[in-house]
Amino acid sequence: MQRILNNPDNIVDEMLEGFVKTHGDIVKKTSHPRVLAAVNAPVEGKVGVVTGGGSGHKPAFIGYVGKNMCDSAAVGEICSSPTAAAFLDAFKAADGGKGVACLYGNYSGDNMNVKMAVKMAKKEGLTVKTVVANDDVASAPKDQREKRRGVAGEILMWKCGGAKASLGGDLDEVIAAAQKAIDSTRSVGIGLTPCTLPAVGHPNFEIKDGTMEVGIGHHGEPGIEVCELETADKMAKRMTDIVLPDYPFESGDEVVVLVSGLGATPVMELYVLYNEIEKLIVEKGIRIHKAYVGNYFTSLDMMGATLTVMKLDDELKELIDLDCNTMGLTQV
Amino acid sequence: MQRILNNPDNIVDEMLEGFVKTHGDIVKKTSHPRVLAAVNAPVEGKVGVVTGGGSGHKPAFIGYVGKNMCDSAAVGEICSSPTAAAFLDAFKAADGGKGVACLYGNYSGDNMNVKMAVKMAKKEGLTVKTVVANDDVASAPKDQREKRRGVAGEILMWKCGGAKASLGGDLDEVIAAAQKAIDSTRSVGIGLTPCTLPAVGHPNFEIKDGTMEVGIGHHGEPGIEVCELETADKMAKRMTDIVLPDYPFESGDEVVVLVSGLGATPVMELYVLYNEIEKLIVEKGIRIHKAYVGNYFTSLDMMGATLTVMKLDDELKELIDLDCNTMGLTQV
Amino acid sequence: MVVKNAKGRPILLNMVQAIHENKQYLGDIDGLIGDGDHGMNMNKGFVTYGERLGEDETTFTDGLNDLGMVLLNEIGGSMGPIYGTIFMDMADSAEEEEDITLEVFAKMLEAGLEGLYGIVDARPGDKTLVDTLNPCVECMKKAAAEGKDFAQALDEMKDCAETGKESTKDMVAKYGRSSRLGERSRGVLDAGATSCCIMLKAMADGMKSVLE
Amino acid sequence: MVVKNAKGRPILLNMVQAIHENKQYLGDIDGLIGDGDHGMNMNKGFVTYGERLGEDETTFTDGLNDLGMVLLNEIGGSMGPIYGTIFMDMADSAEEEEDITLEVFAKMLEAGLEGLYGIVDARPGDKTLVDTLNPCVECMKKAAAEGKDFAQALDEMKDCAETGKESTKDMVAKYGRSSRLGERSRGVLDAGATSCCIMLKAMADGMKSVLE
Ligand SMILES: Nc1ncnc2c1ncn2[C@@H]1O[C@H](COP(=O)(O)OP(=O)(O)O)[C@@H](O)[C@H]1O
Ligand SMILES: Nc1ncnc2c1ncn2[C@@H]1O[C@H](COP(=O)(O)OP(=O)(O)O)[C@@H](O)[C@H]1O
Ligand SMILES: [Mg+2]
Ligand SMILES: [Mg+2]
Ligand SMILES: [Mg+2]
Ligand SMILES: [Mg+2]
Repeated sequence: MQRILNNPDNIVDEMLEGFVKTHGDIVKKTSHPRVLAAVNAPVEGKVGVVTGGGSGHKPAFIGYVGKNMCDSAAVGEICSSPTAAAFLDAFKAADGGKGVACLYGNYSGDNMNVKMAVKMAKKEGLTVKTVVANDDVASAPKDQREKRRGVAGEILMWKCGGAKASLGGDLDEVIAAAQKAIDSTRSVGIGLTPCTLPAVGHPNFEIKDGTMEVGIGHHGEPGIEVCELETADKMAKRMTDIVLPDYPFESGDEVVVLVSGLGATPVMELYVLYNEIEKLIVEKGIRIHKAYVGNYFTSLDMMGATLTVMKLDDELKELIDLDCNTMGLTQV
Repeated sequence: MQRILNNPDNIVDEMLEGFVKTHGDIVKKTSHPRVLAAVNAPVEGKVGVVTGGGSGHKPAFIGYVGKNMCDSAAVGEICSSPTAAAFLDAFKAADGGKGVACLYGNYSGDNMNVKMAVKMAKKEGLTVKTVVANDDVASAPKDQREKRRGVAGEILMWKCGGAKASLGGDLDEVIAAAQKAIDSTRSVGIGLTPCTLPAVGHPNFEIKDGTMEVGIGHHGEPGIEVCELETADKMAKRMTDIVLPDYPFESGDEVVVLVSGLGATPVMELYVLYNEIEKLIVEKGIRIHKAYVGNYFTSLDMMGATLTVMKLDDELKELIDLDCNTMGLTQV
Repeated sequence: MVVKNAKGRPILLNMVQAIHENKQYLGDIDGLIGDGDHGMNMNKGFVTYGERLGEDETTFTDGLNDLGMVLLNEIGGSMGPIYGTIFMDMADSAEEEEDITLEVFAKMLEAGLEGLYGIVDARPGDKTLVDTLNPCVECMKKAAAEGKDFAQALDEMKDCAETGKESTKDMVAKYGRSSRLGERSRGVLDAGATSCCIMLKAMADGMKSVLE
Repeated sequence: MVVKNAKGRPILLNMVQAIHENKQYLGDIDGLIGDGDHGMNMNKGFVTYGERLGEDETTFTDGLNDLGMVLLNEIGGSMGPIYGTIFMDMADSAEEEEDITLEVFAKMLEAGLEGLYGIVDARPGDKTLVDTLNPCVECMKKAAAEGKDFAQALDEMKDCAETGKESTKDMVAKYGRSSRLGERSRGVLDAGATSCCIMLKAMADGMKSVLE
């Protein structure tokens, strides 16, 4: 395992140290060692926007804390949910007196910990409402959407929820905007290589050379199909064929497209992939309002990419277009 | 080779297509298929800032074209210099009537092509002056600095040269600022895995598991030492021990630190590494004015990282702090 | 026969030690159809609790509560809330008791399972730790109803835990990471069921050592 | 004996074909101590020129000039300026000539080498294409001075190219990518010296085929 580490057990804490040292203009530590907050958090009179999740997905999750996105984030071990206590403290760090919107991904650990934290917050008189991202089409059939995982679509949920809060939305409006954002969003991932947890030292699943895992999850959850490695144009076709019909996205729609690398795929190749995806989407009469291409939501050293498409209406468009300043996404 | 590609021979052109589709708000195509320019280039009355180099180093080089950095960039094949014709057209695309500063890295191909382009430009009445980055300490002894390669320090050179031009500097001032920037900058890289050129299909050099190559170049040029893979703290020590004494950087100095991944190393680990580097630098009484940590200058799918340190004076500090908006670096 | 609630220390320490000794084993099992971190997760929580306890005495219920708090507040993941809830709800249901009788203990276990059911959807047969815990609860309730000898009941619980754990081998995972493997998850033990078995057996042995 | 400048087409085509056929081989050689792209780089330039030429006739000097322009304007890297300069300076020095005599050809080669020296610091012994080109220049200058038979001189040039190329095997690279390997670069051929040898031999054979 050719990795840059000290004791793998300390990687999250050390990463957080380095992160805060680097981005002291955007984030700050809080009293909880596993909670970071935006430098200006909490903002009096603003709904607090909170997220959180396991580590190893940089920029997610702390990389989306900052101006006009999240006010704080709870940080878990690698690929493991933050504690309920961390979520609770993240709520407190974001609370500006107007309630807190906790926008997170659909994983059983996160669900349990957030639920417990929300209960504890309630006892302390703090109102927290939640939106659970479930944009990963491949993780369950459409009639079981509540089982689907949250993946890179979460970024668009944070963008919209965070923008809504910054524009003065109340808690219900922020929750509604974030919910609409994720409901209008679909994703799929293709894995080309497995990832290796630093503390484990070897991949805990296999993707054979010359094959690819369609529908892979962000922790290496198996996909819906293992097939021969394809060229970028065919991969693009396969991804759009899974994502577009599911919502569905149709001619005349206006969308945001997000192509994220899974960590180790050269960014150059993400542009090659996006070039193909764009053709297929435009061919269908769908207008791409904005595209994000880069390492926005990764899985340690996995190779591969995810495609996320979000349908816009006037409200979502305004929210997407608002400027923001975070480690993972800076928009001017 | 688990990569996202169509015909590897077309990867550069397809990447450029995807790049322009994604970043149409920042860059535009030009009449030369291998030259991209900032959307507003050329800016009348401003010195044009140009760079260029081989592909495979995303965000470098086109990722640093945009507001307050470069006005245009010439794009080469993977790990291969752009043509003289491309450099010439990049000069023209950036020329706002005040001359052009071509800021590039010290590789023999680039040197030859830039020299030829400058000659051709002169024939056409266009004044081009150059600064050649040579920040890679490991690539030659200090008394042969002219032989050293340019690596991630180029980003700081573009940042300073670009800012100087935007602030109204004339050609000589822009050249002087860029030259001062790179003269005040030192870098070193450590490679943990080799990279694979898409058209070749397998790595063309080897880094054995459990070892690391200290001083590796951005194309896999051999370093100064192959040693056992170390923990992050020891790697940080090794890197600072190479970089700091070379300038030298000393107690009381104020610096910018840039830690870049080589492509496939999880960004999380770059923060772990920076956390260690920061300690060692601060311990020496050196003040870190600003840190950049991320994939700023990569080598395809290589694992590893580079450390770059730049000493600041008042002028460089002002230039570093100026806002900018490019794919690779957005500063508000 | 009873376990004096005051004599919690050897029981808790036995649990900590058992998990610690099986860190690698639990990781390996989780590695087969999960992500390989179960041993690490469990060990971190239990060992942290053990260090916190230090040389102090603790009641059995306070110990379970503190262990649960550590898991819940410092481990996170799924194990934090799952084992955290089990231990804290076990403690809750008996914190007033001076003597832990077989009847009290059966109620504690039942409370732990009820608490678990409150936060997970998994039920017996879904290849989770429920398949270890549930038969133990049933067995202890029955033993209590029959007025069995406490020591003998604890031995029976150990057998139930073992059988429960082994039963997961032939199941298909419905929850957690391995559930996505579907049929491919059959044929190996469930990691959580295994850690639950180890933990319950250590608890039983610890209790037996202080039975009076 | 002369080569009619007008009869450039078969010479250029022979060069294109030789490089094309050796694409893989040149890549493999470059792979040993370079980055493995030399075959690809050269092939791309030569084949592009070949396609541009299509069914057209060309003079030898125009052909060299056009090939040089393609390399310079469309290949980039180091090979663009290096071979581009060689071919364009060769063409420059003889573009007025109707007949390419041995003397003219010797001057052309010399002009190519001079041009190369203007842009690279490498000299004989540095393990680059200079080690192929330089002995060929010397050999042709001598042959011209001695008034040798053109065909025989071309055969001697082919031998010189081969010997020159082979001589790089035992050298340590001083320029280009492989130079960083120091002593480790000894023992294998230089890629540029090899492509230069292949190209010069193909040029000689092409010229021999139209000697009149
Ligand atoms: N949603 C769930 N419901 C019930 N049990 C679960 C659930 N998720 C995980 N488990 C249990 O947890 C075990 C895995 O624990 P662990 O490896 O520590 O967590 P993770 O799956 O997050 O890596 C599984 O073997 C299973 O027994
Ligand atoms: N600076 C230089 N001076 C002279 N010859 C050079 C120089 N750089 C490269 N070469 C020649 O070019 C050959 C390599 O060409 P090629 O592989 O196409 O380019 P690159 O080294 O950029 O990958 C070397 O074998 C050498 O003969
Ligand atoms: Mg896990
Ligand atoms: Mg090359
Ligand atoms: Mg696990
Ligand atoms: Mg080469």
